[in-house]
Amino acid sequence: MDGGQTLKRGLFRALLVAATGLAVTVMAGLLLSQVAYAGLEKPLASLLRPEVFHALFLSCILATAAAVIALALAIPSAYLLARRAFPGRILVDTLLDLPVVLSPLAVGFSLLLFFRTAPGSFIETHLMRFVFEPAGIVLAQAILAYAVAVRVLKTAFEEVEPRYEQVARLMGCTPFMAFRKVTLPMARPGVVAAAVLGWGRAVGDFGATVMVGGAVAGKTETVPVAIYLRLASVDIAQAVGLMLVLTAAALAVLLLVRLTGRAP
Amino acid sequence: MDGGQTLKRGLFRALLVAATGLAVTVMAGLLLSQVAYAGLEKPLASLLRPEVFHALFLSCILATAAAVIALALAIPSAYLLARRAFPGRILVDTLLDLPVVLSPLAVGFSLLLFFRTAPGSFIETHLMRFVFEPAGIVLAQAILAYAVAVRVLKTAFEEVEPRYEQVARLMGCTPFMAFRKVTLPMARPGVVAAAVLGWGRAVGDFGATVMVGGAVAGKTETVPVAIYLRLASVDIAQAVGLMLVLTAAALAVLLLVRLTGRAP
Amino acid sequence: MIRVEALSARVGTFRLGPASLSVPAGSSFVLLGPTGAGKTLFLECLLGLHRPSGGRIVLDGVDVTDAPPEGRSVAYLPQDLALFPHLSVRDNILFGPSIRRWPRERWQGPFDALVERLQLAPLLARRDVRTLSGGERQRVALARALVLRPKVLFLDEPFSSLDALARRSLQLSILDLQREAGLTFFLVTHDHEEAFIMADAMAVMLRGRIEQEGPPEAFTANPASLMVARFLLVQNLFPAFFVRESEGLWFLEAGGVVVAAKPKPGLSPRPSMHIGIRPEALVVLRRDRPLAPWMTCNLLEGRVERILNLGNRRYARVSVGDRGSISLEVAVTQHLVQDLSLREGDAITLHVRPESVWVHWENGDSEGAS
Amino acid sequence: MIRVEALSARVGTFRLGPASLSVPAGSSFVLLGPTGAGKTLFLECLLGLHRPSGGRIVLDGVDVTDAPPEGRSVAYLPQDLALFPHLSVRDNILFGPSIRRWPRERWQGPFDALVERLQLAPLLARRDVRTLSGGERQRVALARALVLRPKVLFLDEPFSSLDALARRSLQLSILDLQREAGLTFFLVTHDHEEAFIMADAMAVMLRGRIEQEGPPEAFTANPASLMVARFLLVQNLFPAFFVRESEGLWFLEAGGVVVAAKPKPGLSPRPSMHIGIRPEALVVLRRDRPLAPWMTCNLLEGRVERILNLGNRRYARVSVGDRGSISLEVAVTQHLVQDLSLREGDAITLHVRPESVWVHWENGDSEGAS
Repeated sequence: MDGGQTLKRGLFRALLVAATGLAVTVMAGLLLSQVAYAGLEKPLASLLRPEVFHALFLSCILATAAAVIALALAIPSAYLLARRAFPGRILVDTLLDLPVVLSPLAVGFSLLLFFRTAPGSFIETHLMRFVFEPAGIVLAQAILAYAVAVRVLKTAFEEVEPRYEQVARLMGCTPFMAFRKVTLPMARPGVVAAAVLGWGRAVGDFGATVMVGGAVAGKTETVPVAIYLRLASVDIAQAVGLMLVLTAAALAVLLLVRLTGRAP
Repeated sequence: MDGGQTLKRGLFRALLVAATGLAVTVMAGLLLSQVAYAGLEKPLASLLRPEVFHALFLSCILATAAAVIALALAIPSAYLLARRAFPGRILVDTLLDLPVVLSPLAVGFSLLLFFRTAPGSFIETHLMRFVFEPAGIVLAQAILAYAVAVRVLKTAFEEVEPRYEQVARLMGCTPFMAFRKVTLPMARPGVVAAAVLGWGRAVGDFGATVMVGGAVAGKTETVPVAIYLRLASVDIAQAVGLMLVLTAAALAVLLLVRLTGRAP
Repeated sequence: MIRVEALSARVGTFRLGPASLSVPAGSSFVLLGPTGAGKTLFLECLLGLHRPSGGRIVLDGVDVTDAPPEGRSVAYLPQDLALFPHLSVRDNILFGPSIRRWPRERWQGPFDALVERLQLAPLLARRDVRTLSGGERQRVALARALVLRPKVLFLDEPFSSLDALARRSLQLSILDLQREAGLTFFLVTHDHEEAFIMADAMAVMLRGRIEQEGPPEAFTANPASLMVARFLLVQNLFPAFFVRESEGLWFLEAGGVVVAAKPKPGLSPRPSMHIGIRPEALVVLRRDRPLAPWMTCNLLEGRVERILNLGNRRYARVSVGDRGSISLEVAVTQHLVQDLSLREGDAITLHVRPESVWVHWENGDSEGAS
Repeated sequence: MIRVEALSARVGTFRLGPASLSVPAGSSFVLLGPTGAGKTLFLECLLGLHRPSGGRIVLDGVDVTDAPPEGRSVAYLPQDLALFPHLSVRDNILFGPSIRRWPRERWQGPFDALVERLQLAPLLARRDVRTLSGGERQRVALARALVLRPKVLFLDEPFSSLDALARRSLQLSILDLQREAGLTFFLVTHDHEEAFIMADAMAVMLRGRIEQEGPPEAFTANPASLMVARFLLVQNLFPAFFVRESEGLWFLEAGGVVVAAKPKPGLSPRPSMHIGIRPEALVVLRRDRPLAPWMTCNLLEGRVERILNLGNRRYARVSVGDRGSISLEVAVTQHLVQDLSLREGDAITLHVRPESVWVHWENGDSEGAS
């Protein structure tokens, strides 16, 4: 082996490390910038103000409700997609993935349009109001969270070999018992990951939330909306404080997912 | 087996189908609502107006630039993470995943803050302007696209057994040649999926784009920003037309990814 | 106990059956076949995991063709064992009783008996079944299957992950257990030796069809078709021409060598046939001893090409016929090799009894070279 | 050709070596050991895929301990073959020459020779290597490895995915190829029979250490330690007590049976030892024939417990000693079973030569039951 080869090998490794280093620097830069500009003290102090606290509280409630609804629907449909063959499965699969790649703004806008159609306005007037209401935000966020959750869950259920359910059935389980006693516990890390990632997607959403909920201070003002409003009124310290909360939530999501053993 | 068991089995299946059916109805409803409210004719006609065409053109250019930059960085770093063990790998891995779960609004806001710090404003004044400029949008979208791409690529590279590279090395390949001649071609569906999903993430982004680029009509007005502006000025037909384009792009992304054999 | 009538099924382009067989209660039945023959699909039909497209399955007198798996009261030991990783060893074994809400007095007896019989006491407290060794996992899976006191146990290549030596001892001890408990075994395997060890009766499945069914000895004595013969034996199978018949023996010529064979009843000679001789059926004659009285034909002069030592047994490859046109594999013992100082190049004489020579027609269908 | 000096490596808590061995040019060497013994790690050190923590590796006279894999000029046939799925059969075979930018005249000769030798002509145009059968894939991978004309070929369990019958014929034809080409083989396997078939010389690796190295016959005649004996043989190994020594023979007692053994030179008796007898080394005496002159001792009276038919060979399990306290496995032939009409329950006499009885100390370290 000659020197030229040694040099080439060194260059390849240097390239790999350099690219990764640049990416890490950018990501770390994003985190540091949040503190660098306004420091920590003022932003954190601003979190104690009642209207900020309300935004935090609202975000938590709405995202949690959205995640619960999303999971309740995603678990059965992911299981169906993972286990049963039926005509049109690929079509259903594609349709359910749509909100992952569709712009959240478009999701929110579509919902808005739906509530202006005949069936939509019937629901609005006779059943429940969604447009510019917290309920609408929950609906929009649930759609986004559902798409994330169904993907994670489908993989998790697929990773549980059908053999385990078959063995359980031969020991006397009905299909539902086999699911509840074997597949669901075995896929638990995936279920936790789906819940956490779905919640993260819901809590951080701006596009769909602002479309359906508008930006009604104190009523549909989630944390991302609040950041946008504070920035518009040049209250940077409060915006940074809220962003720190969002970032902390994102880091918590990553940490939780990794602790349950499933990289997002 | 008694009748009660048969009934239970039927109930379980009905539950699975009902949950999936509800989800499919919601997703299909989103798509149909886009057409139901304003019809197809006016929205599509509005796409021919020069300012709308400009938004489309800008979105395409910026998203493509962002995806190219993201991929150029994501390929080497995903390969490094997939193949080499190094101290702090889990930390790096977590950091690179951050933009996936971080709210795009927070990503954009962090960038905004960065360009107000000392090194940031040095870059702004002496090298290149980013804030409220298309370059800033490319940067923000590249960060979002990078996070998606690196995840997909890491999985794709991990799925290529190291054995193939080892065999190639023993036949005379340097590490770089083994990567270029064996791993990269074998991971090609993953590379295509990463490019397409990254592009989709970039083109549909609203939160990060509106933060860094502002909403300067005709200059930083991408399609999602344009939808938001049209809606603010109650030009619903044009907003719907633009949304149809976004939705078509999302469907194209899903289709492309499925055709290359890798579900998103 | 198990009766299968004209069962057929399909997956994609693969067609299974129609296949029929019957297994008496308390016996050990082996379904032998190469990978891809449809053995596992057949098993899945019996277990209710795959819906057959036709035929009937009767277990213990009850038609279960359309019953779900949980309505069949059978036990199943799959190849990968499928121990539940989220349950402890004890909870794995008691999964069946807990699902069926059996009271303790119903399972305690069989549980204690199995724990003692399979030496599971030191393992019961283990939390994670993934830390068990291969043999330990086998024993836990077996206890889990048997604690429900099934009448039939279906086994799908359950020993294939063990190494050769551990496999043998587990095979024998499971067989003891089967006989003690009067269980019916239905075992699926691609391993010839395993089939012969485990089977009271066996069937060979090739390309989705049961080609032969019977006691193991019938397969070594007399494969039902050339296809089965090719599956059981790759060496020592030759195309041959029918020469003449005399005194109930057929004389066939292969590569210049004339071999006498005692054909199966009902087979009529054709000009072009195949003969097969198992390596174990060939004897090397010792020149220091007189010929046995029955050795009146099939004395084959040959030359040792190679002696293969497999560690636990040996084979000699011997060329016979014009210019060594035929190469026979012969099972030899260490003693024979030592006593005759057998070496490569030596001239020797082989003998095979006419009733040990297989004779087959070329099958009608187009067979590959197996 | 291959010289390994005190090689050591570690992965996690597993420690390999220090291990030394040497393989002469043109020979076929087999490294045999159970799963988890460290064989593959050892191989990866030789190939440059794992960095050893100590020792030296010399290939063809060149110290390659720190050379990268591409600097070692060796060929490698892994267990999974690793054919490149994105290349055609032809491009797979020519991958090495194309990477090295060899001109056509340099590879055309070996390429044509391999295509003919391995009957690859009908496969060359195939676009997708995943559509090849198991045996075809083996041949393509072999051609890809050999087209670069390496001096050494490393094989890692290359036959384990084939079924028993196909495996045997490929083993023999690869061995022919090795001898013709004067290649050096280094083969890693856990399969005893494969080791004995393929080896000019072999080594047994247990728990990261090379426990014995030598010609295959040395392993059947005389395992170096009780640990090796236990790896080679699960049956017929018994604890025994030393009784006396006379005329160069040791007399040992196991379960009431006294067995004469010819100990290895240099071994001194201890009160507590182990004896082992291979099933192949035991002979069933025929009452119709006189005793051979050397059969002056080790005549063991016993009773047949069970006859095991493995299809291609048979074993008798024979109980000997006080109240049948010892159970011996004996290799028997179909002829013997037929001629003696051997049945379960029959009384028979066994013989084993004293030089075929293994004698071992209990090793100092705490061994499990293998």
